[in-house]
Amino acid sequence: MSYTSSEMMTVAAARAVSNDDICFVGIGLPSAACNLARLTHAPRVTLIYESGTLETRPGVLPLSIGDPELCETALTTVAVPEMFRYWLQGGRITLGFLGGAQVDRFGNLNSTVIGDYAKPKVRLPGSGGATEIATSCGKTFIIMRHNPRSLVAQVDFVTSMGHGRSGVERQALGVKTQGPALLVTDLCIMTPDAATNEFVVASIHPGVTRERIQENTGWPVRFAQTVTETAAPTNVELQALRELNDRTARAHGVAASD
Amino acid sequence: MSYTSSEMMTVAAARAVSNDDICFVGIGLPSAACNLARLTHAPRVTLIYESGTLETRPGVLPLSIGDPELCETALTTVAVPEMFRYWLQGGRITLGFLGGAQVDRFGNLNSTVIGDYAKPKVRLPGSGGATEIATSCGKTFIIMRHNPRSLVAQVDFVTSMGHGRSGVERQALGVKTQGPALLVTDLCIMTPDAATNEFVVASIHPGVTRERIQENTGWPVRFAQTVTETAAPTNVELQALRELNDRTARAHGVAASD
Amino acid sequence: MAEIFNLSEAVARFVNDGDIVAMEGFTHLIPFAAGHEVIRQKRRDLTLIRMTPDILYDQLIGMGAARKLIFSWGGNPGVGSLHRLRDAIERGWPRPLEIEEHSHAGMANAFEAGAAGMPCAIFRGYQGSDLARVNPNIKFVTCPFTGEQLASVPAIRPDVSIIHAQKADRAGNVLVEGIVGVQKEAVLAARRAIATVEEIVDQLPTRSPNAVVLPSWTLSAVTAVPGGAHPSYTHGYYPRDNSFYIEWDEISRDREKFLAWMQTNVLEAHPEDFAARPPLRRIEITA
Amino acid sequence: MAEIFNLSEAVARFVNDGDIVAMEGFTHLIPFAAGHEVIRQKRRDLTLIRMTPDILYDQLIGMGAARKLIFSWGGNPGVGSLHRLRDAIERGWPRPLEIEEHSHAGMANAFEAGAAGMPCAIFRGYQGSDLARVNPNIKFVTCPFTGEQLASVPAIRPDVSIIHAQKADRAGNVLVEGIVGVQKEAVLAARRAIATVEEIVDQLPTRSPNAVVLPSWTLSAVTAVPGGAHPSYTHGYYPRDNSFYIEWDEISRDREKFLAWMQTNVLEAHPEDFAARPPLRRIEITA
Repeated sequence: MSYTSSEMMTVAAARAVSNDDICFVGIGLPSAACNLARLTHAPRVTLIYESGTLETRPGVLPLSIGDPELCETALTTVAVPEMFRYWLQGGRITLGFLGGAQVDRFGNLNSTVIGDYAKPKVRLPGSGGATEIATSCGKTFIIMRHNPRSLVAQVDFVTSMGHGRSGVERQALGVKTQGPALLVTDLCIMTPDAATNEFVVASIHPGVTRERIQENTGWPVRFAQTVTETAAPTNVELQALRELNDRTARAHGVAASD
Repeated sequence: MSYTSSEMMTVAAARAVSNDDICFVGIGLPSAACNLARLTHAPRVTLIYESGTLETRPGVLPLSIGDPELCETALTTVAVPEMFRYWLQGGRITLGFLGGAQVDRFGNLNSTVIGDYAKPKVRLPGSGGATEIATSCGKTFIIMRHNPRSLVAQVDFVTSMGHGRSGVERQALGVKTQGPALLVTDLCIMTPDAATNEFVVASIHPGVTRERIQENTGWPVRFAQTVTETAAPTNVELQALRELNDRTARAHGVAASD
Repeated sequence: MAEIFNLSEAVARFVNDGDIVAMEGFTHLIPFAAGHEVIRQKRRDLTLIRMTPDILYDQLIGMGAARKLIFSWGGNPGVGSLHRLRDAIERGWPRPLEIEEHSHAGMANAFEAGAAGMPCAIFRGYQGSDLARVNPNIKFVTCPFTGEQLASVPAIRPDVSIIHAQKADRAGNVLVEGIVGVQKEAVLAARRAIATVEEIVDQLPTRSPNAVVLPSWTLSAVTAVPGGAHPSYTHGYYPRDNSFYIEWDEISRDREKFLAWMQTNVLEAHPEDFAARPPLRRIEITA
Repeated sequence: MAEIFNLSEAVARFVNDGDIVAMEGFTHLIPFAAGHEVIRQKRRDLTLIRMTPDILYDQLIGMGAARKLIFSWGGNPGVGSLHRLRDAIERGWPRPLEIEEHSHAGMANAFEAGAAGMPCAIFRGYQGSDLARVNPNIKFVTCPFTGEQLASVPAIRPDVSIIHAQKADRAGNVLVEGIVGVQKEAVLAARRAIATVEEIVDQLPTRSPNAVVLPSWTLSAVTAVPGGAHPSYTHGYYPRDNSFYIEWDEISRDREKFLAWMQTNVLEAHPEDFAARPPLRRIEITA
């Protein structure tokens, strides 16, 4: 089956989610990836949305973080202060999924402003849960479309710390969690270098060239010693994703994962 | 109708509770007084027990702070951390009822030890909610049997601050709530002197002499300029209290108010 | 003790110009009808607080009701930007908007601290984030036992909080169910509080001994406004009107179009109009 | 992820000599059956934590299982003293007992902080109380916004917490209802947690979307022990056995009588014995 680069990205992200993960799920790309994992190889993965829904099993992708579907299919629903104190800060979440407008090579994310904070060129929605998801989850996965406006040399604002502006600040601050462990885009998969914490290309999606990755990245890209080719989406994966998107479109009149 | 000094004490305490009060109720004498108020002149009084039961209407007096009756007749039941944070510390409670093993003239209460803390003569149950009830409720009423071992010159341990060891510490610490506003015993009613915060006798129960009060008090007792005689319990009050005690005895095999 | 008012009386009595106002609702139970009444009564210079300001706050800000916004995520959920919010921040239209920006954890802890009568909250947060650099209300304190640096934010104490909920009984006790967000904290943190509800019933259902119920004496006013959360939803009553959230993107992009829509649908409308607005529940589709 | 064990396996595997142990239950849902199993397995040098140590902790202390008690109210509720606790504190029998004493507010905040992964809690407490003088774990910190002095206590982080609850499903998710105390916080604050339940069902009831449910992955072991809270009670199952609380006063006054009772009713008994112990519900009497 043929597939789009968006589908490749979602499938690649979904594969990184395991049955043992307890995921703090954001709306959009992370939600599609986590639910695809649940509907394919990780049926026992635990999904948590910051609206307070614990162990939710939505049949369609939620349009907002607090859709009725999330609460109706959850084990239980807790208040938002409890969600952030007991469940996120309490260290119960193994995996946080984050996106943003900009990411740098050290996994620092900006979802606040483009330009200067006081005189923004573009005002973005802001942190939401992201600032503490980045430091309280066991590790974080980042999922973003690959282009030079998104993968930048310097983020305009650090909403959520990855490894810090120079890759060492996270450790210096004594943050105990792992931080950014994976960056999945529509072109490739990056993982942090063990020594420098810089994202390096670990796997390239089928048909994508190293040059195209560099052209779409705002910093000089490094490639791992062994770079693999990402396995193309299987028919099973594609079918599950497309059915999920179809159900979602029928329910909302819009495809929430796109 | 004839009555006991215990009944006089409970009735006198109940009369001080109003329909507008939101009461944090302790087990034993406070619980009997608050429920008697609810069953007589203050049907709309709001009773809260530290076990988390909001607006409870027990038909019998609870034997413990967490009896099923309290939860079954409550508007709702919250977790204990919420009870102490949102409801008590949050300033929602107008009136706290306290007892203890010892009280001094400034309303400081001891429910921790008789003797030295490290080598106690008698180890008492301890604070429970009392320490913060004493500072977080709008005001507190104290109810205790009147004898020289209980109304003492110096408490052995300040579990719950009244006005402080010399009557001025409460204000000096910046505590905003009123503190001890009433001491009801089986002999009399005391209220704090406006200038010194010392409990002075405001009303004497029928048949009790000033000498008997002094003999049973561990400090030189002062009497208000105008001391009234406490009105004897009415038939309505006595009947309500006795029916409550009878129901309680039948339910528990023990009279919880005595 | 909550009295049962109609909505316009409740807003007239309890919401003043210059107030610090929290209209809460985490995607669910957003008090649109009450917010529209605030707009109709032309309140000004409000400091608006909300974790997730969305369309309702976009409307208030676009109508010039607010001088300041305290928030942690400002967007049209699942759709994109709030154009009126952006226009106010980026271009000062219709008036400049001061912002105080937090993370969700910061706001949730600040609401919790407000409900708990505390002057501040402490939590493990804002580590390495530039938010701590731009917001002077984010400070750090030292744990007296471990020496760890912990973030601290001031408690949120609104002059008035406004929520929407499922049911009230005739005494004014209010039941909230489903995604309960920070509504309870918003009410308990506030000096005054208004709840709109779908219906007023003789007795609240007793499904669970631990149901989220706000006692009457925590509220100033309770008023029945069926459909009052539209276009958000009320669990057990009607679903979210997702198509309106998408339409709003178009309506709000243009100042004139926005003003025309507000004229027809808010200024010339009434609380009773909400009853007819929620969409019918779509057929359930499960995986 | 909770596995479904029998009680003796669960205690053997998850409770060790020297552990910090919280067996919580605020009058309701006290895990007596599990506590008795800890006594039978002869655990030693435990640090016992509980807001309201009552008969169960009197039994553990009287059998010499504990070296330290962290608590805020130690009594036989509605009856009087705990004689074994007093004997340990006042006369060191059967071994000296170290105590760390708090108020309920202090303990409740410390459990909350433990569940929240914090190193400490802050709250408005211990003002003017001698507890702050005798307990070095009560400190004061300054609010960075108002300058107010606030009390601080270290978070409670048990090695293992043990609770009793109404129901679990076959995946090990546990429902707690009624007076829920600090049980949820005790479980979430602990490294390991054991829940005994009245019954294991195919599916938890869905009375309320906001029911207090502990997900399976917050627990180490779940085990069905019908009647396991006796002589305390399980809301919806059986009432409190008030007469036993009164009898305990007599049993526990005398060391020999206590030891004889423990021999018969604990050391030679089994978890299954609890099923027959709860009293029938008395006829409801309402005012």
